Parts: sequence; structure tokens; C-alpha cells
Amino acid sequence: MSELLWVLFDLVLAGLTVGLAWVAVATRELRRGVLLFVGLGLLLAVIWARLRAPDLALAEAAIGAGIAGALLIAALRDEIGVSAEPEDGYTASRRLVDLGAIGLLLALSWGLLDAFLLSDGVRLAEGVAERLGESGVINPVTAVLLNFRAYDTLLELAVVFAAVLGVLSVGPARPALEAGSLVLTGLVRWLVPILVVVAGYLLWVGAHAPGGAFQAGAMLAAVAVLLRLGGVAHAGLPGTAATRWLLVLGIGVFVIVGLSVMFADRAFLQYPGDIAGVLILVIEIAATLSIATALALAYLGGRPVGWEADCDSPQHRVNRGAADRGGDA
Amino acid sequence: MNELLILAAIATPLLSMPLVFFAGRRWLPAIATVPALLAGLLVPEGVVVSLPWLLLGAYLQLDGIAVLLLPATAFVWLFVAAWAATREADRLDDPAFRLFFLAAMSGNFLVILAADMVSFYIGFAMMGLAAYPLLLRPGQQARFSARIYLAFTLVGELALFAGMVGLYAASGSLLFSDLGATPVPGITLALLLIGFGIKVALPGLHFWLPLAYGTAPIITVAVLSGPMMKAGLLGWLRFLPAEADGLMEWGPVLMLLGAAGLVLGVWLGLVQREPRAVLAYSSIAKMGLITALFGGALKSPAEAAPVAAALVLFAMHHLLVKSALFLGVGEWEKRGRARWVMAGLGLLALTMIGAPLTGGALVKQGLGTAIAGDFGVLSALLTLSAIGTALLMARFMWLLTRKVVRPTLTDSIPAAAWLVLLPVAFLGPFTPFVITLEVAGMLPLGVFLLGLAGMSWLNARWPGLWARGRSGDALTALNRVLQHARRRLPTPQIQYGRLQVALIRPETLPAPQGTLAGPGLLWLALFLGLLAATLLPH
Amino acid sequence: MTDLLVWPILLPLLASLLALVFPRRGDWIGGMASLAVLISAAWLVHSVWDNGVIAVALGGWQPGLGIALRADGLSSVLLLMVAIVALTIGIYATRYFDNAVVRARFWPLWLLLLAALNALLLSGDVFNLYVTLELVGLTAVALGALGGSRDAIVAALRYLTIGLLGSMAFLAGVVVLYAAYGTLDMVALASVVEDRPATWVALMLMTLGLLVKSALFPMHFWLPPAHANAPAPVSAALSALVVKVAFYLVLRLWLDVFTVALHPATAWMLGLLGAVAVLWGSYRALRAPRLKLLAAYSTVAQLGYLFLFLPLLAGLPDGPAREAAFGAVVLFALTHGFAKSALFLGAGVIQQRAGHDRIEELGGTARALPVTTFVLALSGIALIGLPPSGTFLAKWQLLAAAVETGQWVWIPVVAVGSLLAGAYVFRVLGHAFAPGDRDGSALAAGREELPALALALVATVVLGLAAGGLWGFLDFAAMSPGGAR
Amino acid sequence: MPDVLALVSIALAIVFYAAGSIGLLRLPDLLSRLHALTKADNLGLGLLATGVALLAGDLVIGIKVLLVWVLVLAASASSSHLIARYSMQAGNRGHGE
Repeated sequence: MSELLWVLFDLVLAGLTVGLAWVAVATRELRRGVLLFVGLGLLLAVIWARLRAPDLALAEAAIGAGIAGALLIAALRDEIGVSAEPEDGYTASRRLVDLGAIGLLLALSWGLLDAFLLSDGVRLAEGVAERLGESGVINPVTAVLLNFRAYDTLLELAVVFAAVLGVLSVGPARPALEAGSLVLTGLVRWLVPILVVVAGYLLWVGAHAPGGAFQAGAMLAAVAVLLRLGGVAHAGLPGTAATRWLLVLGIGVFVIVGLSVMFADRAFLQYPGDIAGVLILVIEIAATLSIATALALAYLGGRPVGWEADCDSPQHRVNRGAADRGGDA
Repeated sequence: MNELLILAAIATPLLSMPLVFFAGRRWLPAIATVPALLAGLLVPEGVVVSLPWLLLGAYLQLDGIAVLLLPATAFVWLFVAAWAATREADRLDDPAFRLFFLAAMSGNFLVILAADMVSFYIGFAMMGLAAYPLLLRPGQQARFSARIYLAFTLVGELALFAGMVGLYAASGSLLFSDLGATPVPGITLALLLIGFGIKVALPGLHFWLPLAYGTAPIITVAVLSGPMMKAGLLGWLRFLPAEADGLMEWGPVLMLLGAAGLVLGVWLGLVQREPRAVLAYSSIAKMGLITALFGGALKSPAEAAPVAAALVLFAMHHLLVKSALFLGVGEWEKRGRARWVMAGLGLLALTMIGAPLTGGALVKQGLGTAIAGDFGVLSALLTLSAIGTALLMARFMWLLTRKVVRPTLTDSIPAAAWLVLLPVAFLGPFTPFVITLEVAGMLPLGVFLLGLAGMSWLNARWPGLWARGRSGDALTALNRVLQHARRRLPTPQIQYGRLQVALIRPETLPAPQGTLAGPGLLWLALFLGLLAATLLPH
Repeated sequence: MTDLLVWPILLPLLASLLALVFPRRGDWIGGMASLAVLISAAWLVHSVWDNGVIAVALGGWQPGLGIALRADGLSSVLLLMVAIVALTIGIYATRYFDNAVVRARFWPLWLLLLAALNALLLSGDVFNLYVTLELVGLTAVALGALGGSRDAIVAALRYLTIGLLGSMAFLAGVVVLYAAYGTLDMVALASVVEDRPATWVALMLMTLGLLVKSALFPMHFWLPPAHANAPAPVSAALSALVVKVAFYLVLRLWLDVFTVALHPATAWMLGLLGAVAVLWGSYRALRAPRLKLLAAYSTVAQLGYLFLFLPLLAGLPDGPAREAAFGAVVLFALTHGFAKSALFLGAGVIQQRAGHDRIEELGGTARALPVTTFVLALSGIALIGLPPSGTFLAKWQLLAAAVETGQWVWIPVVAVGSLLAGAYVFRVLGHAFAPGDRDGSALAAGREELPALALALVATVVLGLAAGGLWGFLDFAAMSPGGAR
Repeated sequence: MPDVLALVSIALAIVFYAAGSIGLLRLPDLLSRLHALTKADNLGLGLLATGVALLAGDLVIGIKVLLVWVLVLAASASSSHLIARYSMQAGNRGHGE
């Protein structure tokens, strides 16, 4: 009976997700689309939870719905005079894209169906369970992310780094908001310490339960978003030099740890069994800080004030104004 | 040592290319020819250089043909370069010009020395393409001529490349020495015919020639009409050994084309008003004769060897004379009808028509002996060519005396270079033929003199008759068509703007352009096609 | 010993971090790192030459559970190409970006791109490939937007969107593969893949994603604006390297991993698209009003040639002929990498000196910038496929393979494409040699012109003359797990 | 016994949620809709939290759920306030406009 109920629930969930995704894409008003997208993120988090992947659910809720939503809304605010009117031929092209998407979906389903028919069920999970004891952590997800496939995570950190470098190179940050109302600043003042504690908890708990650097980083970034909304121009970021260090900390510590084990005649990232847990924690702390900084900078939408003050020799300083407006050679 | 000298012949111009960027290296091209000249004069016949590691394997050989052509070619390059080196107004002071001059020179030597197809092709391509910047000069007309030259050259090189691949596929070897054994597919032959036919300006493929010769700097024309043009003949000799199967039926085709070139060249040459243009059509006529004779050799393989030998001598003579003639025209353009210039040009015209006691007479005699067998048609062609050339040269000399040119130069150093080249060209290939005074040799001389007299008489009788002659032939029409086509051809404006409408946001686009139907359908088709393709076999 | 695989990835990655933290030392950090990458790449090629395929299991976990890095002949040769091109472009960039602030933005991204390219070339795991593809795509987009103009940013956004579409398709393919075979390691996959729907769909999705990334016609439309509007050093890298690694993946997947599922019809279809790309790209290059746009369209055409090899490789039986064709495609890719970067750097020099790169107004360039004009001519030779460039040899093998397999269709395509290439190259040269009012010294700027010259010389002279060894190297160091080689 | 209490509490929560949702859809203007919504958020979630805590039967979990409720209370009250304020500044005076 309850089995059937769950199936029903799953079906509703799946239908809602597809429908919401469709509507989010199909809506002609961008603001609507963004809000629907945030809703979709929350729905996806529920799905991950249903699939017993709480780590992913957390990450999806924090990053996919939370930070991404904030970024989209912030971007939307910058777009002045966005026209929501459909243009001629828009419908026809839309229909074609729809057709393509449906085609891809069908092909994908066919492939997956065949894959499940073929598969003997042996997956990475068995291997992970077998070797979990050697990884230094108990949470299998963290074991995969920070040990078995740590190299992937390193490159993903690099992806975040690349994205923030892109943000930093395109233009200066948005102007700060004026200070918020009393209620808002009060709420911010009240929430920020709690969020910092939660971030720390998520980071710490990652070793044996759902949580980890990405979720914690997103939580810290949420602090920055809140501060910024509350009228704090620098969004809690330290000075530019310190921010630069924070940005590179995650990858830097990761690589340095990975390389230093090589002096003990091991492969890159092959942690010694007895201190693996400590090393993973060190990497995760650094990564959390970097991710949070990167996301906060992305929310600022560009270079913070004074970012490039120390970049150039004095004779070039005069040009900086021009460079900040985006012009260069 | 010999091998090194052969390598140096090609490498010296190549390696001196970076040096052109330093100021004051106007003598560099002249000096760069020296190793080639030495190789041509000192290295005995038959020396082979093997570089199997280079590209697909490079082989150089100084065979019977190269031993004759290399020194003559190097000699011409040397004196053309020397002639231009001291002349302020000529373009050797431009580093880029010197650069491509050296490239063309190196390519020319490589063509002569190459013993495998790829090396030959490299030389051929280097030579042909490097000539393009050499043809460029300020002015719309010169740009147009150069572009036409380039178009023809590119087509020719491509045809040659494809033909080469075909030959390679048929014979499995890149060496010329292995080519005789295998039958050549028809399509390959046709490609080679086009490839080299453009270089020797067969009728229909000749459009580039009068244009280029009319507008290019004189030193470019001197090397283009002399040594570089002979690469076409060399190509035929190398790629189509007469003993190969399946070539016999192509003999008549070549003979016919050659004869047509001969007639066309003489006919159109006679109505030209510019001395350069007359020389240009005379080149077409001469190469027509060469083509016809080569066709004759293909038709009867048994007697091909002496014909080929005589052809090489003929080519050697022609390359010397034609270059010297053009340099002489250069002198004439700068100095007007100075007496010694006219005398020198007259001597060159005499050797060109094969007047007695000249090198021209020698090679003609050699050709006559070589085709003495059953080449009835060819003998007739040879006579026709002799008469035609005589008339053309008469026209050329007459134009030189009639046209008024204001002298702009009085220096004499470059003239010295020409004056050294002149006797060599006049006496021709210095072969051990006995110089005999044949009655037959008097015929062209008579025609030449008669032609001069006749032209003077006609001009006196109907003034302005010759003024109606045109410069160029179908080219003027072609030019018009091209200009028209250029205006009419729309630049395609297919934009994929709408894809971002769906992908990003419509607002970021400057303006609506086109529709998504195109790319969308393509994407869909691509997708379905890939899927279908994966499904097909199962 | 196997550790040397990580250096080409980690060195530029660390240098990228340092360049962000010490923005004023960017030139120095970038130069040293590029040099170090070059040394490590050369060392890697040397080791592969000695030992054949090199692999390392990262973290000590066997592939399947962990991730493996692998280098064989193909990837190490491309790695060396990337290192050389990156070093020369880096030297050029120190001069091109005359504003220290912009240079401070350039270096971290540039070094990150270098790390990403190397990571992609060395990766032995399909999911990791996806991550590297994303990294390459993101850094390339950010670099492309560095110019800051509206056009550049619009083009970069378009590039980003289409790139994401491509990597999503690739990821979907990876998902299907993992669902079907339970492993992500390429060698392991090669031994277990079967010829069945899951494989077809995965192959199709991944290929589709890579086609977008490698800008094969008709998915090329994003390339010309993105490559033409980026700063010259970035355009050079985008055209020479970034597009190339996507093609490398196509080659790797089809010839090494999915060999069993590779059917001639699929290869033919890609070949046909390549043929259209050759003709269309060359034609558009001929009509392009600007030099950099011409170079970008020429990239579309040259990538088309690479795809022409696929049906030939699929059609050739194992043996020397197939090895020759395989070597030829690699040689083609290498030559194009060097030649196209040289062309873009040359175009950059002209653009900065003249203030524009409109082809019609290039008159006088030959006199003012003889070395750069020479660079244009040299890289043009390689683009047309004239000897002694590497492209010449590659086209020779292409035609020979077409004759051998009886696929005559490709011969006129190559012929017409080469003719068009000749036409567009000489169109530029014709205008460059036209008289103009500018005059200059022989070598206008050593640090700008010499890198371009070096690249052009490698493409046209070195690769052509010394290509013989390449075939032997590729043959010896082939990975050949499920592959036929 | 706690189960029954929990069920009752959750059932009540559903009632509040339903009322809130209907109010959101049916009420005429922004301020009254906010009014309906806050009821659902505050009381509905509070009852739901009580029910869940009772079902879990664990003090630590109960405290965590309580914390969640308190946070949501603060957040929803503040955001409702902000929305209303913004709407007032934009010229909306409420009541049937």
C-alpha cells in the first residue's frame, strides 16, 4: 500500500518537474522564468532526497536553487528595458527547438532503457563500499569526491575558479544597494552568525554524513548575498589582496597536499591511510573558503572596488579608468 | 663534393631568403645563383643525391636534360639579377621582391634537378606561386593580370597534384625512373596536360600570359618567359616518358593543340601594338611548336629519344634568347632607340628566327634532323613556325623602330649585364654541330626582311591600318565578364541569429536576422542522420 | 617515472593561481610556467618514445574506482604542440596587451586554459573528460570576452551557450555509458562496449556535443564571430588549440573506445559534413572583409578536412595504409595548429599597427611589416597545403587513401577546397603587396613578429621536412585497447 | 498517544495550508494575500513541525525542527514586511486596487 503511494508520489514529482521545466523555458517573461527556475531547483532537491542522495539534495538546494537563483535575479535587475514581446518567427523557431529537444529526450530514454536492460548492476558503488575503509572518511560521497575521484573535484574547483575569473575580467561590480530597512538589517544581523555556524557544521559533518565543501561554501556565499542585500557593499569579503588569496586557497591547498604525498613515493593525491582524514578535512576547509569567495564575487557581478589597484606600475595607472570601463587594446 | 654542389644550388637561394630583410642586399639574388651555375658547369652528368628522410623521400639527379638546362637557367637568373641589381628604379630594392625572387629561383633549380615527383612538384609550386608577388605592380591592370596569373597557376598546380596522385596510385613509386613501366590512366593524363599546359600556355590555357607579360616588371617577365616557362616542357618530358604504355593515342592530341597554339600565337602576335605583347604571343607560338613536337615524339615512341634531345636543346636556346629579348626591351623602354640597343635586339631577333650562323639555326637544324623520319606533318609545322616567327620578329623590330620612347636613363652598368648575356644567347647552345650555311636557313631571314619591308609599305599606303590591332585577346572580354560577375555576386548573409533567440535571449541581438528554420532543421537533420547512420547496419 | 604525467596539468594550474595573487608578476610567472610546461611535455614525448603508452592511477586507486591519466603517441604529440604554441603566444601576449591591467586579467585565465587543455589531452576517464571540456570551454569564453567590446561579449555569450549545449550532450552520453557498462575508464570501456542501442545513443550524444565544440558545419556558426572578435593571442589559441582538442576527442572515442560501434555510414556522414565545411568555410573565408574573420572561417574549413579522414580511416583495413592515413590526420591537425596561430598573431600585429584588419585596406603592409607579411605567406602555404608544409603531406595521404578505398568523392572536395584556400590566401597577399603610404623598418617589433614567424616556420618547414618520424612514433605508441591499431 | 497528537497536528497544518493557498489565489490585492500567506507559513508550519517532532520521538530532532520553524518564522515575517513595504513605496495603498 505505502509502496504504491510512493510510486504515486514519484510520478507526481516527475510530472511536476518536467512541467515546471517546460514552463520555465517556455515563459516569455524572463522574471517569471527565473522564479520558476528557482522552484524547479527546489523540486530537484526533493527528487535527490527521494533518490536517497541527500548530499546532492543539499547541494542542489543551496547552489542550484539558492545561489543560482540569486545570481539570476541580480542579473535580471541589471537588465533595463528588457523586452518581453515575442518577435516574428519566434514561435516557429521555438517549435523546432522543441522538436529537437523531444528527439534528444527520446533517444536518451532509449539509450538508458537499453543500458538498464544490459547492466548487471555492478557499479562504482560496490567498489567504493569495499574500499571505504581506506579512504579516511565514512561518508561514501565524500570518499569519492575527495579521495577516489579527488582529481575530478580538483578540476571542478578549477571550473569554479575559471568562472569567477571570467566574471572578474568582464567588468566592474554592480553598484552596492542602499542600506536596507530596519527589519531587513535586523534579520541579516540575526541570520549571519547562524548561517556561518551551519556552514561550519556542514563542512565538519561531511566526513561521515551528508555535507561537505560545496554545500558549506554555498552556505557562506548565502551570507555574502544577505550582507549585500542588507546594504554591506563588500558583502563580507576582506580586502582585495586577501580575497585573491582566498580565491586560490582551495586549489592551492589541494594541489600542494596532492604533490607533497608524492615525496613519500606515492602517486599524486595518494594520501597515506593514517592521515587521510585530516588531509581531506584540510582540503575541504580551504575549498569551502574558495568556493564561498568565488560565489560571493560572482554575486557582486564583477571586480570589487579597488581590485586592480595593485596590478600595474605607476605609469599605467592613468589608463585604469579606461580599462575598468572595459576598453583595452 | 658533387652532391654538395647540387644541394647548394637549391639551398643557397633558399637559405639566403632571411638575409633580404637587411638593407643593401641588392646583389644577393645574383650571388645566390652562383652555386647552381657551378653545379651546372662542373658536376658530371649522372650524379644522384638521395634524401630519403625528407618529405616522402627526395631525390635529385643531374641527368642528360638537367646538365643542359641547369647552366643555361642559372646563367639567365644570374644576369637578370645582375641587370636589375644596379638599377634604381627596379624592384630589387624591395626586400619582399627579393625574397620571392629567390624563392622562384630556388624552385626553378629544383624543378630541373628533381628526380621524383614530389620534389618536382615542390619546385614547380614554389616557382609558380612565388612569381605572383613578382608580377604585382602598382595599378589596377597589373593587379588584375597578376590575379589571373595566380588563378591559372593555382588550377595548374592543383591539376598537377591530382595527376601526380593518380600516377602514384598507378605506379606505386614517386621516382620518375619508375614511371615508364605502368600504363597511365586517361584522367591522370588529362590532369597533367592541364597542369603543364597552363605553364606552356596551350591555346585555351594561355590567357594569363599576354596579360602578365604586358604589365609585369621586366625582370619578372625575363625569368618567367625564359627559364620558368620551360618547366612545362620539362614536366612533360619527366612525367610522360614516351616509352610508357597508353600514351601513343595522346600524341595526336598534343600535336593538334600545339599546332593550334602556333597558329594562334602567330596570328594574334601580328596584330599587337606593343613590343612586349608581340614577344608574348611569340612565346605562345614557340611553345605550341614544342608541344606539337613532343606530341610527335609520343606518337612514335621508337624515335622519341632524338626528338626529346633536340627539344631540350631548343628549349635551352629559347630560354636564353627570350630572356635576353625581354631585358633588351627593358633597356629600350628606358633608353629609347639607342643605336646599340637596337643592334642588340636585332641580333637576338635574328637568332630567334634561326638565321644562318646563329644558335637558332643550330637548334632548328637539330630539330629538322631529329624529325627527318616520317614526321611529315611536323616538318611542315617547323617550316610554318620558322615563317611565323620571322614575321613576328619583323613586327617586333618594326614596332621598336616606330614607337617613340623618351629616354629616362643614361647609366650604363646594367646594360653591361645585358651585353654579356647577348652573345651567349645569340650563339645558343654551343653544341658541336657544324655551322653550315644552308639554303633552307636563308628562308626565315628572307621572310623577316620581306616582312619589315612589307610592313613599312603597308603603313605608308594605309596609315593607321596597324593601329587597329588589339592588345590581348579574349582577355579583355574575360575581364569585363569578371568585373560584371564581381558586382553581381551577392555576399551571402546567412545569419544564425535566431538560434540565440532560443538559446540566449532575444534582447541581446542587435536586430532580427533570418530565421531559425535553417540551422534548426540542420541540427535536427544532423541528429536524425547520426542516429540513422548508427542504426543502419544492425 | 609516471609522475611526469601530472606536471603538464599542475604546473600551469599553480601558475594560474600565482598569477592571480601576484598580478604584477604575471609576465614572469606565465613565461616560466609556459617554459616549464614545454619542458615537461618534451620530456613526456621522450618517455613515450622510449616506453610506449604511459599511464598513472591518480590517488593510487585503480582505474574504475579512481581516475587514470594516460599518454600515448597521439596525445603526447598534441600536448607538445599545445606547449609550443602556448609558449610562443605567451611571449607575443606580453607585447600585445600593452596595458598591465589587462595583462593581469589575461595571465590567470591563459594559464588555466593551458592546464585545461593538457588535462583534456591526458585524461583517461570519460567523466573527467567532461569536466575538462567544461574547463576548456569556460576559460576560452572568458578569454574571448577579454576584448571587452560589445561584439566580443555577445560572441562570447553565444560561444558559452553553444559550448554548454555541447558539454551537456557529452555528459548525457557519459551517463548512458555509465548506466550501461558501470565504468568510466576509457580502456575498460573499450574492452566491454557492445554494438547495441545504449552504445549508439551514447556515441551519438557525445559526438554531437563534440561536433558543436569542434565547430563542424553546420554547427560552426558560433566560431567566426567568437574567434574574430577575441584579442589576437586568444583567437590564436581558440582556433589552433581549443577546437582541435574537441576533434582529438572525436578521434579518440571513435578509433580507440567505440571501435566496435563505428560503422562506415556514420563515418561517411561526418565526412560529408566535413566536405561541406571545407567548401563553405573556404568560400566564406574568400568573401570575408576582415583578416581575422578570414582566419576564423579558414578554421571551419580546415576542421572539415580533419573530418574527411574519418570515412577513410573507417574504410581502410588495418595495415600500413591505415597507419599512414592516421599519421596524416595528426600531421594535419598539428600543422593547422601552428599555421593558424601564426596567422592570427600576424593579423594581430597588423591590426595593432594599422588600427584595423580590413583586407581591402592592407596596402603597404608588405613594405611596412615585411616579416609579418612573410608570416602570412608562410602560414598561407600551410593552409593551402603547398609543399613543404605538413598539410601537403597530409593531403597527399588523404588523396592516396581516397584512391585506395575508392572513395573518389573526396578528391574534388580537396581540390576545390585547396583552390579556394589559394584564392583567399593570395587575396590577402595581393592586398598586402599593393602599394600603400606606410613604410617601416624590417623588423617592427621583435617580440610580436618573431613568435609568429617561429610558428609559421614550424608549420611550413619543420613539420613538412621532419614528418617522417611522426608516423613511426604514432604507430609505436598507439594505445590500441579495443582499437584495431 | 503521541502518534495521535502528531496526526491531529499535521491534519490541522494541512487545513491551514489549504486556507492559505486558497487565500493566496482568491483574495483581491497584495496585502490581503500576504496576510493569508503568513498564516499558512507561521501556524501551518508550526503545527507541521510539532507533528513531525512528535513522530520522530527524539529530543534532538525535535529541537532541530523547532529551530527550522523559528528561522522560517523570522524569514517569512521579514520578507512579507519587505514585500509590503516595497509595494507601498510603489504606490499601492491596498484595499481593492
